[in-house]
Amino acid sequence: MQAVLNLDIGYLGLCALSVIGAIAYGLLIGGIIRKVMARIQSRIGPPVWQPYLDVAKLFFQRTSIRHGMMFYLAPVFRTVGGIGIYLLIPIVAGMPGLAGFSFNGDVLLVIYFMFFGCLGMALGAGESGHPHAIIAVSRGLSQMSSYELPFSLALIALVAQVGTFSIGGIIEAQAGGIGNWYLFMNPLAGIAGLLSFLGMQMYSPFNIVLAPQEIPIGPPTEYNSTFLGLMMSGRAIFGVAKSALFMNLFLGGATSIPEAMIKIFVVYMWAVFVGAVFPRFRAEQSVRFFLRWPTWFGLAGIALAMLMKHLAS
Amino acid sequence: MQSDGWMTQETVALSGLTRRLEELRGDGHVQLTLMTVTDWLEDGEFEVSYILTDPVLFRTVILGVRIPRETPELPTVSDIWPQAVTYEQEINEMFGIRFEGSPRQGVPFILEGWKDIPPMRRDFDTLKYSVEHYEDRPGRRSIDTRRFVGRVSDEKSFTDAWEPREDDGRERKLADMDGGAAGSDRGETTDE
Amino acid sequence: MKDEKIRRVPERIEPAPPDVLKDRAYDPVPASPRREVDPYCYLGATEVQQPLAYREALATIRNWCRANSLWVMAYGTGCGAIELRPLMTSRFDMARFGMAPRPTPRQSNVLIIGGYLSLKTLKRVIRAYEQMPAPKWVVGLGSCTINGGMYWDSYYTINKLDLYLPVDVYISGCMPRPEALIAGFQELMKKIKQGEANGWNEYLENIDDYKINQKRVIGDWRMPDYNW
Amino acid sequence: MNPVLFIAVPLGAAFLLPLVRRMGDRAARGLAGLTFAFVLAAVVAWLPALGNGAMLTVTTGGWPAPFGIALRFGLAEAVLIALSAAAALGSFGAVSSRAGRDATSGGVRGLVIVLLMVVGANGLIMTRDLFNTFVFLEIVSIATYALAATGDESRGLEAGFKYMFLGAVASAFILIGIAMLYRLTGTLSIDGIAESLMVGGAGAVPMFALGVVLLFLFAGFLVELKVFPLNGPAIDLYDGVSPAVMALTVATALNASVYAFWKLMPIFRAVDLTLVLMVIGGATFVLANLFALRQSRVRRMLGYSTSAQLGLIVMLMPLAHSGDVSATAVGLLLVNHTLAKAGLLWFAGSVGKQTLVEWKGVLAGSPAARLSLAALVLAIVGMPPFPGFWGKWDALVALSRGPHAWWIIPVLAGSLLEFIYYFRWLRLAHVPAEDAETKLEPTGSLVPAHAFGIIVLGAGLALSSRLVTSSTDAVLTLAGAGLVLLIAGQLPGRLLQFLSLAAVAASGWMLHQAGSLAPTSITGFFMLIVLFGAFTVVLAGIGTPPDRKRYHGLFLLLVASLVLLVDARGPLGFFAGWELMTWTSYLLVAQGQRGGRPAFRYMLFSGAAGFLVLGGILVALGAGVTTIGDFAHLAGPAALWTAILLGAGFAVKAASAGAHVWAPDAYTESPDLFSAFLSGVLSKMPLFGIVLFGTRLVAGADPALIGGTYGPGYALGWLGAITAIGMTLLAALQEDAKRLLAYSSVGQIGYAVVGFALLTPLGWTAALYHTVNHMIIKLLLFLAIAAVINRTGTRRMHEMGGLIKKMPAQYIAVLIGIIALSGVPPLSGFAGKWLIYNALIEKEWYFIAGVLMFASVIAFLYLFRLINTIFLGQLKPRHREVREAPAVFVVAQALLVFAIMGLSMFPDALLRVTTAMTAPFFGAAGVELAADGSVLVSLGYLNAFGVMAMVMGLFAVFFAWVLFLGPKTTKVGQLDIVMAAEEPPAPEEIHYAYDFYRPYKRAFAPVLRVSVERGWSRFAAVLSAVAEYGRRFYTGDAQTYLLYAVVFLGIAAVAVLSRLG
Repeated sequence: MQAVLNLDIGYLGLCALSVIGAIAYGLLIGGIIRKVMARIQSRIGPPVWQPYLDVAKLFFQRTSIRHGMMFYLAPVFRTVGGIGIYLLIPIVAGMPGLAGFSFNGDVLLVIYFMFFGCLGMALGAGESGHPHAIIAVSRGLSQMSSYELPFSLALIALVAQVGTFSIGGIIEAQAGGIGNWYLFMNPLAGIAGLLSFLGMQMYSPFNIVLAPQEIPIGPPTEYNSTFLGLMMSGRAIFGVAKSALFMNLFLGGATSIPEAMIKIFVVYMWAVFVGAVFPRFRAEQSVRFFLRWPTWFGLAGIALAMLMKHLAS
Repeated sequence: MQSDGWMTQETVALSGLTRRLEELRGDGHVQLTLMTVTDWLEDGEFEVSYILTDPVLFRTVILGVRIPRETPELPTVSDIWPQAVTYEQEINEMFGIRFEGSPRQGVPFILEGWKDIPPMRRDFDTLKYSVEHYEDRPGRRSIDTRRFVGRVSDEKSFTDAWEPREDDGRERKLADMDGGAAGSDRGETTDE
Repeated sequence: MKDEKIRRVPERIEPAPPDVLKDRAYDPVPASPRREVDPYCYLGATEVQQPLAYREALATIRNWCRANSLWVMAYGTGCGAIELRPLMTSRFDMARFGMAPRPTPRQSNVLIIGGYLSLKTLKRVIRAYEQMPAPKWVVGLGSCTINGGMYWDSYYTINKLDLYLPVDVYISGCMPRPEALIAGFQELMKKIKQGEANGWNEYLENIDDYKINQKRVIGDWRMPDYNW
Repeated sequence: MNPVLFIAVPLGAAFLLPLVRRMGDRAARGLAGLTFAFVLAAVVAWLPALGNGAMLTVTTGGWPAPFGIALRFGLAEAVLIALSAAAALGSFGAVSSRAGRDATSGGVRGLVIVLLMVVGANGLIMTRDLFNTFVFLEIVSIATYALAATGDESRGLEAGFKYMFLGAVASAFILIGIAMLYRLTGTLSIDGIAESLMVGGAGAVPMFALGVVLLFLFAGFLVELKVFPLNGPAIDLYDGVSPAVMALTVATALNASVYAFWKLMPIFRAVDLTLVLMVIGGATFVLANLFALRQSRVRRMLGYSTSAQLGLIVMLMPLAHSGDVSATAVGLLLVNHTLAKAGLLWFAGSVGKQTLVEWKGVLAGSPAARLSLAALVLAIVGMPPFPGFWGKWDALVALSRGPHAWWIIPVLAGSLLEFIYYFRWLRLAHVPAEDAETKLEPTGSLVPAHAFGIIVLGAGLALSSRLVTSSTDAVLTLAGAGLVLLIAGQLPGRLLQFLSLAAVAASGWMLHQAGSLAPTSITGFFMLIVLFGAFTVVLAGIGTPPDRKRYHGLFLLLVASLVLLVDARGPLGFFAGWELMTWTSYLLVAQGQRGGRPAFRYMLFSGAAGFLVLGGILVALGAGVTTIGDFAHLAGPAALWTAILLGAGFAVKAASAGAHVWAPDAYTESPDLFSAFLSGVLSKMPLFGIVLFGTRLVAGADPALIGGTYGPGYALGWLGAITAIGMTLLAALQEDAKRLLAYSSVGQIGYAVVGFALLTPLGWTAALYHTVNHMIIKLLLFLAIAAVINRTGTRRMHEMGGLIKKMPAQYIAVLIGIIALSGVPPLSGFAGKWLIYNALIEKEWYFIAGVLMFASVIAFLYLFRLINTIFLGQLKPRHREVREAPAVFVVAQALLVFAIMGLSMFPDALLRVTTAMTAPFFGAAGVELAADGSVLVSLGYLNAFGVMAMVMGLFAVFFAWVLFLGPKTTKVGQLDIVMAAEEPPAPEEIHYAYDFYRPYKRAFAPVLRVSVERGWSRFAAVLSAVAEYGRRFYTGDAQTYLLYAVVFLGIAAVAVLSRLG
């Protein structure tokens, strides 16, 4: 309680600055991704600043509609979810604005807080009354539940080895060179984490939720104008936060802003490059995929962690 | 009855239609491929054609039945071929032929809120309808390509004498139509 | 035409007085008594009057953003839609202009009518157009949208799209090549940047006329009550 | 007054009856009735004097014992005579109000026989003379044959013949035995014989001769008592003779025979026949109950039941005689059986339906009859507070302490079988009016049955004074109010709920005054849970009172039993409370629209759970435990078995995977408000049991045993984890809102079970936190769903939709509920999940942690579905007029919402309580609570207030933004959505709700093929087949029965003679 009440304006300002920076960076990464995808498809592609234009345009829309209270609130949930999770992750160890509110809880808090935005989004989609939006949510939840399994297994293996849920502690444990990164310390759990991260990022082949060709854009089908702009901002920072979490858990965290930016970018691109070459899975295929190999890797990762712990003692 | 080996064309009286269709179905023509209508305006009759296929022996029968234009009514075949419902619905809409006992008669198929006579009847003047209902943009110029048809076929060669002349009536008909249509041709007029 | 019931939307919008025009360039707020009636196009009643220079600058930025981020609702009603596809692929790549296809009218800015419009389709197109958030633009593709094209004498296709929807840019041809489409979109972007693409405002200003025209051709006007 | 009168008066009346009959049938019946009434009144008047153990011995004709016939009249005799007189009066009443009374009772002629039967029975009870015993036995037997034969049913005649056939053999044996015994001892006085056998010792009488004598007597009596395998004719008798007659027979002939057997016990004990009798009795108990499973005819089923109960008494008799088991306990069992069985038989007779199928729904129109039947059934299966419970409890406790502890197993197994067929009967009788095929048309009076129901209840309540604790006032208040409301069920529901609220509040005040509400004590903690849950549910009930008339009273009875259970001071109190809770909640579940079958399942599994718990308690009691605190002193295998049995019992009651099949139905089909209580509070009672006993066991256990990673809790942990994931998965696939919540509830209890199974302070803290949290959330969710069901009239989610616009308060309640339940920060569920994961990782149960994390993600699926398909999406046209729930209802929910919000911000407040509770037993807290509100554990940290502050702050910022946007946005109509520019069809067609997670179902198809339900069905089928096969043993053929008798005698001979050493 006191820790929260003691925050001063300066600190909050720093946090706000870092949030804005993260949104900007997230949008920029989005632009780069579009450019990269265009190049892969031998197109010229939009300029890298295109997402800024899109978001600005959406905020400049003259009119917008709403379907009800929850429709109204969903973008708020989404944005709060994105920013909240960003603030709960220490992006750069020891830098005040970039550690945000991470003193409030550990990695479990971060993982569960991820659902906050998704839940709001899903509720807004439900309020819109559009069947396609709800179909997308149904598929998305199915997929989410399945990739969370390997991810939690990887996380459990990690915590078993590191001995703490605290993200700071996890980063500390990986200090001292690439070899200490958890990705290499326990490659099995690392693979499980990498694979489940694909699902988390919802790029192809796991983009059944947004599949524009069959269920027009999924949950945000009915969203427009500022609502959509808010959502895009939320999604941008959410992507950054997820990548940062992955970076902290598996890639040893970051000690400076450029390092964080590079690592986040690399993590992001992993999902993009995989997505560039794989067609979309159906929902049940995706569920089955995550419950097979990534889960086996996760279980093997835990076994390996236990073995290493046993050998150490 | 005409036949060219795999495709047979036959005509049947209205009273024998159902029996003949069932016969054909029993004979192996189990598939109703298409139902279509010809408007013999001059004869005052519609000819409804049922195209039936035998998927085993690759035989096709085109069974035509002529009905008077004044009382365009037929028994449905949807009890034999359920897919006929759609054909019958469409024919009902486009030609105004009623199929007794077919379930979706009178339900719009393509046209929504159509009030005029069924548009596929030959006595329906589509151009007139268009002029009455849809406004044209001034300055439109259109060239009737039918004129070029005749011109191309006029270019005779000395080898024509040896060319097979299967359809002598075709050119004549086209010419008739050309003449007939000339009166309402908006092709080279300018609106307003 | 002998039927007086057809009420004409003026082919050309009469040039408004210069001050009004200037206002319009920056998302004009026409003094329309209709603004409460219109569920989609609520024209910001709470607009705060800022200094002119500020408004001009802001409008420039807005229009530039809008012009460079056109989200397209491609309504492929006829054969014209086939020429839209190459536009998205590697050879022509409309993405380089910031254009992107969008599967729902709620998120689109440009409605492309890709060919002739039968009455049945027209009904849906009107719905789609009305579900788009403002500002929104319509691009008529091919001769069919201009004067009926090869369906000029058909009993079930309209001949002149702008009687029923405000068209900002026509692209002629049967069919127009993708290059022509690009040229058309460039034109639209230019108009947007200059604040001249005001079809959606005209639609609102003349909504009665548009509705009369629409209802006249659409035989069973069974549009849901929320569409006026 | 002289006890001889009890023989003389009926005898005289019997002689007078033919004379009086000349004055008319009415006079004859009057005379008989007066006689029974006189006997009854005289005995009852005598009872107080005999209460202190006084004994009256009468020697007839003035001759002392060896020569004259001695009669003895003590408390036991008085009770038995009173029973026989009461039963005679009752049968008389039941028969005489019947239209065709002559048909089955033999008319007034029959009354003579009835009178003679009473004479015989009373004599048999009182006599102390061996030959006299034989004479009275003959009188009774002949009266029985005669009664059987006077009925007009040919079955009765045949059965009577078979009965006589075997009875003759028995008589002959007994007579031979008596003669030989007289030859050996020179006396016919029972006391004299016993004395001579005892005093003389083995040398005085030739051992072999004695053995032969005893064999004859013993065998004769066993044939007379109709133990297995000789019970065939007796059961046929039930099938063929009027139930009223059978009720009389049970209360007179049978009881007298049993008592006569008891009197002969000293003689039998000359040779140690304890084991022989126990085997015979035990086998009779188990097998008769087993065979009864397949009975489709009600009266025959009751016959098997009588045989079984008799077997139990025979089994316990030698132990009672040797003092291993108190004789009072056996007496209680006998009295309980007599009262209940007579009542049930009259019931069966009055209803007049022969087969179980015909019984379906006959009581639909008569709630009083249903209640009465339920009371009688509960009495006969030995539920508290009926005397049978006390008898069984005392007997079993005594068994557990003696050398025959293993015999508890067949007793419990037989009792469970008894549950099945009795509650199946009750289920059919309870089929509600709308499904019933026929309504009750009693052909006879139900008054005697009701009267015996009340007597048995009164007797039980009188015995319940053993349960006095500090909370007795509160229990009595609640129970009294419950009984009043039960009677006053016709009052308006709102008023009844208001009275209930007052009762709950008053009892809460009393408990507070008695100091039972200290939150840091285990009992106080759970007492608060009970009271809070009851208060909320009743408060909500004022808004939407249940329409069932008996609901209100039963609910208060349930709360009373819960208070009793939680505040129990000893194992007896705990178990009595547990069983009371079981049957009160059973009756409440049966109140639902389709309550019969789900309630039946509920009862079976609850019964099994109860017996497992009882087993655990008995193991502990056998090891010398007297209070709950003593459980800490258990050690070695006793501790282990106690833990295993208690754990298994609580796991069954908590509907752990495998035993979960009762839960979804029970939760779903109960009255809506009760579902909330069932899920919120009742499901916490097994957890209470785990905490109550577990803390003690842990405190007493070897630290090395529970300290390691894979201790005894590991299996329980997996059970909990499998429950959590399995039920969660199933919840996601339900179409019924309540069923979804039911599965969810079961799954969430699985989390708590895992927490407790950890046996670490952190795990227990987590589990307790989760318990409280889950209670609040489930109350909230079930209440909200109850409101929705109440308003829309459907439970199927896909038939709802868009209700957010009509019931916004319910939407908010469900929203808060699902966020909290799913564990999404910042609401309270997260802290619970966080604690459990921390505890699991700390204990190094990694795989269980993985399973639980997976389960918690799947929980999103059903939670989202719950809120989405009901409240979001398309509003159906038929729900346009739906209104919000009543204000009181919303107030009750607001209480819960505030509780959730409070818990979300200050979980440390609750954790302070739970750690204070568990720390003394573990010696450590496991959780560190920092001054700033942070919760620190060995692996992680959480500042719930900080998270809440952050989220609320951000939310405020962005909410302000969209509020600022408000004027710009326009509300559009319900159907104004983008459907490929098409006009949307009806709301029903675009509300995506049915089979919501089809892809998930497809992906999990291989897992979902596993069906526990099918497993239980197979088990039931096998049990049924065994019963069916075994039942063929009774061929209905007199020769066969005689053959059995011969074989039995042969075996008995070997058994008895081998005992001679």
